[in-house]
Amino acid sequence: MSDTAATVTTITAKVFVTLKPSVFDPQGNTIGEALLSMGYGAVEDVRQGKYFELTVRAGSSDEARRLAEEIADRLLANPVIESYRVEVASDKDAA
Amino acid sequence: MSDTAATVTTITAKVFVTLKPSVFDPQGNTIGEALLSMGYGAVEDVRQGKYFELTVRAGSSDEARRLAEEIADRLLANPVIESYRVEVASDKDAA
Amino acid sequence: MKFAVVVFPGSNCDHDAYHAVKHVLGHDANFLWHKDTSLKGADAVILPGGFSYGDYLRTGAVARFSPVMKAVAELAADGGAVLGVCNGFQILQEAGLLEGAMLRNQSLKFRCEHVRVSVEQTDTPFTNLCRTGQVLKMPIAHGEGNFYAPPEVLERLERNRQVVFRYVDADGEPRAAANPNGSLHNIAGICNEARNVVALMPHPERACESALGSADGRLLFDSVVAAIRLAGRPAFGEPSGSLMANAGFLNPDS
Amino acid sequence: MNDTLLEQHGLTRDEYGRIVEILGREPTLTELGMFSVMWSEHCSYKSSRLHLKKLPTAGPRVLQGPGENAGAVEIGDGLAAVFKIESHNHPSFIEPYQGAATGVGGIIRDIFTMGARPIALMDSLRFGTLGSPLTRRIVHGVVAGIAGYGNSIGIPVVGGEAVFDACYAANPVVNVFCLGIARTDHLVKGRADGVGNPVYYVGAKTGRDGIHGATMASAEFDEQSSSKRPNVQVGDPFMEKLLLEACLEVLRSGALIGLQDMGAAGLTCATSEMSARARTGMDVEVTAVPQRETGMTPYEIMLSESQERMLFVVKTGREADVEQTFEKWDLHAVKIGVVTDDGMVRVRERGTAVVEIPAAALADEAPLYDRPYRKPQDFDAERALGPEHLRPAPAAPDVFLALLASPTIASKRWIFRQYDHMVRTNTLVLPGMGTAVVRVKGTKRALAMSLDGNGRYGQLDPRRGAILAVAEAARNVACAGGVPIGATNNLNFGNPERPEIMWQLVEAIEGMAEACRALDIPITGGNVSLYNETEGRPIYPTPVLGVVGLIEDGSKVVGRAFPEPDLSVVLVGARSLVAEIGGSEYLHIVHGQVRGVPPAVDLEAERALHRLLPRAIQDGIVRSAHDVAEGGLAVALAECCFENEDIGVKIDLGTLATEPSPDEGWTPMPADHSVLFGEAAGRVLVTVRREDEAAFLARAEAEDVCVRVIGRTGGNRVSIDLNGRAAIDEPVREAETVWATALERALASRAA
Ligand SMILES: Nc1ncnc2c1ncn2[C@@H]1O[C@H](COP(=O)(O)OP(=O)(O)O)[C@@H](O)[C@H]1O
Ligand SMILES: [Mg+2]
Repeated sequence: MSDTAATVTTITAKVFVTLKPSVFDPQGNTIGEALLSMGYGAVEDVRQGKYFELTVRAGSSDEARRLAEEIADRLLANPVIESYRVEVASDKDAA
Repeated sequence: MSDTAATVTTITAKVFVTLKPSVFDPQGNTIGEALLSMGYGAVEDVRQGKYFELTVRAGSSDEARRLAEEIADRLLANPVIESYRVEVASDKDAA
Repeated sequence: MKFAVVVFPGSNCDHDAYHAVKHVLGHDANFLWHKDTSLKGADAVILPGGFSYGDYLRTGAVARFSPVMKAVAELAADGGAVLGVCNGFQILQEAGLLEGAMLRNQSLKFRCEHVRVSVEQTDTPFTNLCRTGQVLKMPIAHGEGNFYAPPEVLERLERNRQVVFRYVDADGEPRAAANPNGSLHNIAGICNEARNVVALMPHPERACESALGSADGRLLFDSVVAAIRLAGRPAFGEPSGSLMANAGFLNPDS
Repeated sequence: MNDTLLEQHGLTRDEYGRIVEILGREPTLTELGMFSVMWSEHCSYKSSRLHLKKLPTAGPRVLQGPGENAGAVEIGDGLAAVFKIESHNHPSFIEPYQGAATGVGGIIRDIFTMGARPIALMDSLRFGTLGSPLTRRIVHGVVAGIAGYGNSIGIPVVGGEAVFDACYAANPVVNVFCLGIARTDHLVKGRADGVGNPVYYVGAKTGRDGIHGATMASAEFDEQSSSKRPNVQVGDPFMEKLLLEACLEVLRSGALIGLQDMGAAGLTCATSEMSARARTGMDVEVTAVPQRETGMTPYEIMLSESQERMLFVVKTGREADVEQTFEKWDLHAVKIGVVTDDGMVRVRERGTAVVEIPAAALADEAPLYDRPYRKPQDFDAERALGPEHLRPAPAAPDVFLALLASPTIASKRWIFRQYDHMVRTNTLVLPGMGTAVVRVKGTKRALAMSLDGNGRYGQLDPRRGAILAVAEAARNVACAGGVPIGATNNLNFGNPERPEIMWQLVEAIEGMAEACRALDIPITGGNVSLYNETEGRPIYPTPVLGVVGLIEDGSKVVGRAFPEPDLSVVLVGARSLVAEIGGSEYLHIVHGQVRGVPPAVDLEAERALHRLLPRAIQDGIVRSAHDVAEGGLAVALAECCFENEDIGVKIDLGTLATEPSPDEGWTPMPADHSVLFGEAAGRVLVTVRREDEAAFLARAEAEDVCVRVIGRTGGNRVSIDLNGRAAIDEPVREAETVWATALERALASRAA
């Protein structure tokens, strides 16, 4: 794909933000306890995170991924306590 | 796999809860506006949801999925405004 | 006349509701622990504000599974008077006793301040002493009070006259500027179809003494007392007895 | 023991030598860690302790002075007000939301461990200027964090202050005050009394979070600070709410001997302090401590600062009751040890002792430093104010509006409306309406409380800055009708190892002591936060005073807003109309200067004011009262017009014979500016009905307080005449809009 001819499409990037494993997750913990008292003894652990769907205009899924990663880094995740992961459907799927 | 011989393993089920498309998402909207003012014009839309990782004991990934779906349905999502999706690694991956 | 105030883990307006009905208005009042399975003879039940289970998942999401909610649902089905305030509203929605759901405030910020609401319906046990259109001053204190219901539900709520309170401005008009959280149709409170379950985001229990800035909230409690006296309705559920037996751990004034 | 290891633990060679001497042997790594946190500045006050002794701490009402988790003052009806202030400055810079939130959690625990029901919070905040995106992010995060924790647990934030100045850009100040009510016969102490009694742990499980938080708060920030980030903890207000209710219930049962929270220095601090206070010892099994993570070492468990945990001692035989009460609140209290008689903190790992340290060595025998202090040579020259520092000043009306728009002066509604300030239905004076007042249910009484401090004054004269902080907080309390009965303080300073910072600290403590003694206000506790500096740039010396006042009749409180038209406006406490401008917001905003001498305080006159005001208010003669502070007389008058029915005011200050300002002997700008915007201390704007005017003036004369009737309320303009012409004449609405929206506008950030 050449620069000038890049077809710009709309791509969905998914960003998952979770507390770093070393950080205590009171929310997940409380949900876990609630599940226990509701009889779901099979649930050993619950962690709660955030999930974002970004609809971006980009020339390729790689570009979309780079953009989403930058945004996650700058705005969506708090690097002090959280980490993030970005998922973008591959170019084929996106088309 | 017979009932008696079922090997119980620990499986991670991921639950994504998102606001239904028809419901206005104030958080996503605010993030979208912030991104615009930060110069990310390529972002057309942002939706914010929740993400849960459930660590469950189950005999199969199907069982884990059923459990996670039940929990999502009863507790993690509010059907008036939210929908959910469950992802479980297939048995092979889980083993 | 006997009020019951349900205490969920994380409730924090339980003492305020108790103080208002018992010490300010002089009625009988008891706490119910969320693990109680009966209402112990209460005529009216208040689900108070606060952060049940920290509101960590969703406001009211976990509390609705508390054992006491079965008894509350039975009272509601039986036509008994149930009032939800703030978190209590959210719990009633989660429990399916009221419709709609609460989104985050449009500002994404918690808001605490006095607001005005108009009384839209007076044929509920909690508003029968009000005039239609009467404007009440009461405080709000919530981060998720942005009432939402799908269009068809909203339309039905309006058609059935189930919108009981609306945020209004000084002129009594439900204008956008008077809406503190983005609620559809400026909705501040609703009732169920049978009209005996009423809930609102503002805190009437914080508005029962003029020293606190408003006494308008008394009308809601006076109304339910009048309604129950008028109906001559016997206490619901079990006969009264040692009501504090299980709730005695709560020392309301400490 | 190598130097790197000592350095990592913030211990000097000398300190290490003392540890070896105390133990009679080399410490184990766990022991070294325990000494390091307990001997940190944050826990041991090793730089300030010598000087803190100068503070007056006794008084007829004082039930508990410094040394316990919080101070306690008797308020009648068999009740005590229990209060304290705490800082979370360093964590709030690193992670604003969680740093501030966990600060709220910590101070609330300090109050309920005393057996008191917490009923009010206040916050004193200092940030950089709002032009910086980083600062805006910190402001958003800190305020949301305080709201998130306080709202959830259901304790109202009834007041506070917020100041914006560049010196706080990399070192914000986040001080949180909490007040609770206890029955005097139910006050509990953090003591491990009764040899053989079981020691329990309850609350959140212990994780690896926050290890060495206390040490972090005892060091300057530098480029490596981000590597300290894993120390950040996430608050769990829901857990704390359960702990609060369960602990108060257990306390009422009488089964409890002593209770302490595990905050800074965690289990190490709780075990050693509780033992040291009771002159007992403690033997704990570290593997019995509930753990969140696997494979934790005794070192990690003893040093963890995981939030929302409590340690307590139970009467032998009452274990089952106590366990049951906690179970009801879904909390699992576990026995982890026993009180012993040998004065040792002994930590075992599966029965084998891995730590044996005398409790007193950890809790009381930290090295005490008489750090050198010195007034910087060029101090006076750097602060001198002369005509060359002034710009041509705009006209008074423009200055007036500029001051109202200054974030430090502007309405703080954006902040306090994020806080639930009404929960518990005790708040008689809401934020923005005057000095915070909460009633004491079950009695006629109420408590007024105020947090005050002005770092700029401290920077110009640390001693006077502290005196002014005491005077202002006490004056605010008096303005609501309260008689000051006790105070707590938070000393926020830079690195005490620098003699000029140490000098500031010593001056401030001595000034605070002088003012508290003169005003008869005992200090019942406080907190010292040092090392508030980044790359050699310290914050201004910022002592924050929290004064609590007793109001006999809570139905007779007054606020600051003019309640109705046609009242007489009386300026109380002003000797002269020409006011000092040193250190004023005016100089800063208009002339860009932090210079001059801060206003002088006449403590005698101040005391007279405290006699006059509460009585006149309680007798119903005074209709409103408001302290004249930042922005001076003009701003104070305007503030009285706001937040109500927009009742205006018409003031005539008469004709000035140019009296020189007492401090400077030199008035460097148009005299009307110093009259309108100078910040002379000890002044209060009071309104009285026409018919009460004579009575009020007579009372003032009897108390030897200067008074001057300067105008009347009414109309819809803020109108101030001076020398026969209108110096300021603005519609209330317009002035109020500027003032009410300034903070929000400044915060409306591009990057949310
Ligand atoms: N950080 C804050 N938190 C809560 N309330 C605040 C805060 N900052 C200011 N306020 C409230 O805003 C009002 C005005 O503050 P300020 O101008 O400092 O008042 P004062 O004249 O009492 O010194 C007061 O009621 C105060 O309690
Ligand atoms: Mg102030």
